[in-house]
Amino acid sequence: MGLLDQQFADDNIVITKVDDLLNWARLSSLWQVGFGLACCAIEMMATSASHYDFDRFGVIPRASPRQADIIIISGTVTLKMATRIKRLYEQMPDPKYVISMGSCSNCGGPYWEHGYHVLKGIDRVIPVDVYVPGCPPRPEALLEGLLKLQEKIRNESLVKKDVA
Amino acid sequence: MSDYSNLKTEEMVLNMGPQHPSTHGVLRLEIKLDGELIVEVKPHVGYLHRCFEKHCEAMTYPQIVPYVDRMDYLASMSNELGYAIAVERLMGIQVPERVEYIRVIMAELQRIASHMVALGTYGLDIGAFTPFLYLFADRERILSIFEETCGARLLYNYIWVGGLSHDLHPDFIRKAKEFVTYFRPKITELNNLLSYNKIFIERTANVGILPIETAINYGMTGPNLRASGLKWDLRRDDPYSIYDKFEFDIPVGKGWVGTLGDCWDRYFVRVLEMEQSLNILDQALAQIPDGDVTSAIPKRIKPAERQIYTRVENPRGELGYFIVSKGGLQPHRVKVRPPSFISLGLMNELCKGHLVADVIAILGSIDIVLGEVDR
Amino acid sequence: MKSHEEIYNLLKEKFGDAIGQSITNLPVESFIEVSPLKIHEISYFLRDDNELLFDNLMLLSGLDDMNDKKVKQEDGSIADVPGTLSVVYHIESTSFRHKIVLKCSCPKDKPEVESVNSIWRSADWNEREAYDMFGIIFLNHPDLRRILMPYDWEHGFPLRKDYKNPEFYQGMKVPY
Amino acid sequence: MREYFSNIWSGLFTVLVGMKITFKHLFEPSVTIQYPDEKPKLPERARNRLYVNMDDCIGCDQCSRACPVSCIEIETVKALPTDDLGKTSQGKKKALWVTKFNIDFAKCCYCQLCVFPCPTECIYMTETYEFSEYQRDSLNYSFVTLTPSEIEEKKDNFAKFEAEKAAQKAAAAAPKPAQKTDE
Repeated sequence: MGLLDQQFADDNIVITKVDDLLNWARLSSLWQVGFGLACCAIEMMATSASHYDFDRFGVIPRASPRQADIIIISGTVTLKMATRIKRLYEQMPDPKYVISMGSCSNCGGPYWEHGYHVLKGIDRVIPVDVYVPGCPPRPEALLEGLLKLQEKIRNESLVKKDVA
Repeated sequence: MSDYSNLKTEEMVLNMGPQHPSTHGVLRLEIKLDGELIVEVKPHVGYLHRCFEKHCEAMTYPQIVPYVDRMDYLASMSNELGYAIAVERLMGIQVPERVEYIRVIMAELQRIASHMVALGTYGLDIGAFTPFLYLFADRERILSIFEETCGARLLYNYIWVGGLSHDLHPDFIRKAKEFVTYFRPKITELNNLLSYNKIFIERTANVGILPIETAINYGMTGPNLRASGLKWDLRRDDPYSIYDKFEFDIPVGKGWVGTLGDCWDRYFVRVLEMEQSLNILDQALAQIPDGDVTSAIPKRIKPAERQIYTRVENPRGELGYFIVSKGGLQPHRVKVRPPSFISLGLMNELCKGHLVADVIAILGSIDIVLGEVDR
Repeated sequence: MKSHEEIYNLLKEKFGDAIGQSITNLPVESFIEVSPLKIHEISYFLRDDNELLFDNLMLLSGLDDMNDKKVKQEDGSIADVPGTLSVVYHIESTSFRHKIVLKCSCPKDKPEVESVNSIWRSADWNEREAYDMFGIIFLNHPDLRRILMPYDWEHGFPLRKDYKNPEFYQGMKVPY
Repeated sequence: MREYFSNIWSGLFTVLVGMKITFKHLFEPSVTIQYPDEKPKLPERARNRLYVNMDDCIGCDQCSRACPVSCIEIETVKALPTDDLGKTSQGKKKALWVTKFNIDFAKCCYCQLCVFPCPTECIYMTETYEFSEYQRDSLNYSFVTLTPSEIEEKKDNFAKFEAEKAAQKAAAAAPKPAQKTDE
């Protein structure tokens, strides 16, 4: 989370306005780590190509994780790869978001039973914000996942939430 | 002018990947450099090892088909075709003619779609963004044809052992014919846009030259082998399905703009292959007979104790399945010969002595899919 | 173009005992059994003989034969006799268009096979994979290490039939 | 020298050829689908989320066995002879209470292998593809129509029925071992 997030004890008009501004800025320019793993990466490429045009949502692939806000885990994560993904995630600046795309990264997918070298779910390594189901998800499904993530960002607040 | 060639510079090890936009997935290359020249390239694979062969030992024969799809995910139909042929030969099943025709049509459409991704991303690697967009837009047409037929965009589970999961959609023939007529002029457009572009030629011609003896010794197959000048295509040389019924050329590299077997040759052989696939599609769509597509699917697939190796011509080369059956519902062992795995073994040989910027050009030109390298 | 029988006779004549049976009763594919410690020599002959010219190794695959036996010994106790691991070579000639299948088996407790890397370079990665998956040791291979699994994988060879998956790897839980 | 300039010329020329093509594309209709506002119509065979029509399900477990991923979990309880479960829409008689029918869409690989063996055509693929979630557990769908208390009741009923049957059997079989012990 960012420096200011959940730092203030109570709500007032300034903070809610700043909230809205920050959230609007964050959700409309989600730069993405240009990084594909497996079959889902092809659908992710199709999403950023002509027919679906990821750029409409402000999602631009960046080659370096240090310039990115969002990482889309698109495909099977193996044990060998999991540590690298954790490092990539740690290299990203706050605030950062994770979309888990497809069955494999949700929970191992088709490989959950006999996959001796497959990590059963990326949430064992890094926290996930949105799970997009599908194998692979249609580009529209990925876009819908992104809209869900934007919805989540829109409701974020600088105010410290009461821990009930 | 003084001679600088004997000057020693410091040796450096450069790591490339697994997260790198031009490694086509999760490949890691350890590049040893002397100045800017490459001394050695060590590929490290296995970042996408999904235990395909272990899964095969736990699944029944029809259940393996979805996993076969996920191996070379750019050419799922071709993978399925190879697997179906292997099990059919193991069981001695004869499939109806209509099924064979549909399979060939699907495999050739898939070959075009796969080459589109290969060429598009190759342009992207070299620095041309526009061909990528155009080719992906055209690829979307093939995918919509596939989706209408079997419901999925990328991983189809369409070609089953002994038949197909669905018959063709009533609109299929019309749409496929439309696509063929639409796509022919697009190849010329691609050539003008990218292939004959001087900058592209400068980056790829005379880079990564692969002599024919090395290619055979390293087991290179498919377009990569043909670009080196050997006319070797399994569709012609070890015919399977009904490929012997069609007239088509086998394009081989000629060293058009540089040396025989360089990156540009490997690129251009793929462009020519798309044209030949369109020719096959033309003939197959005109001749397709009527019939039933599910009649030959066996209720229970339980081959006796035997083994078989069959191979088909995938967009990336020779895809082989070595299946050992011990008489159960599950195979005892399935070993795949993945063409990109073998091609990637040549990286070191191809890159030696080139500049570090050429690694991308060479890697893109042998067109690997990491899902298949690691399985 | 030579048939399976002709090639078998040629090899038998040349190498004698190193060539085992020719298994032809399998309906689809026949193969020749060869000695694992002579395979280099035999391959060299196969590649360079003017009548054979097998220049392309299509596939080299490891195989767990799963023939572990329990044998009752004289004193009544039951001892495990470990089975064999095999390596299967599918080779062909691009000029003569003939194919042959070789198979060599080695015991599981001492799985050693000669490397053919210096004859067909495509064997390099295939042999590394067979080592990775089955633990078959290829003698004289220049760089025999794991290829698909992590280099520090210490939990055995996954495609052997008696393989057990570990609970944890580097702090990550492996089973679902 | 001449080669130098001819290279520059051919570089420029081929780039201009390419630019001409891209310029032509300016006047072609756009292919982009404005997704959230306009949704493409999926073909009728589209393979997305599964749906189970529980009214027709007879609990035969065939879909679960066909699934390569084993993401379908089915548990059934035998119905008592007195129970009336109704019939499927095709007139097949049901004989099992389905007490658990879960499909984990986080595991599912959307291969459609479960759809073909179903004898009553009650499991099929729908057009819904937009169902991403914030929690993974919510991707595990339960299709059972019975309430938990009903499930408990059915299980109890069956256990009682079994116990009664076993008792009857024991009563019928009792004299024999008694004689044996006498001898």
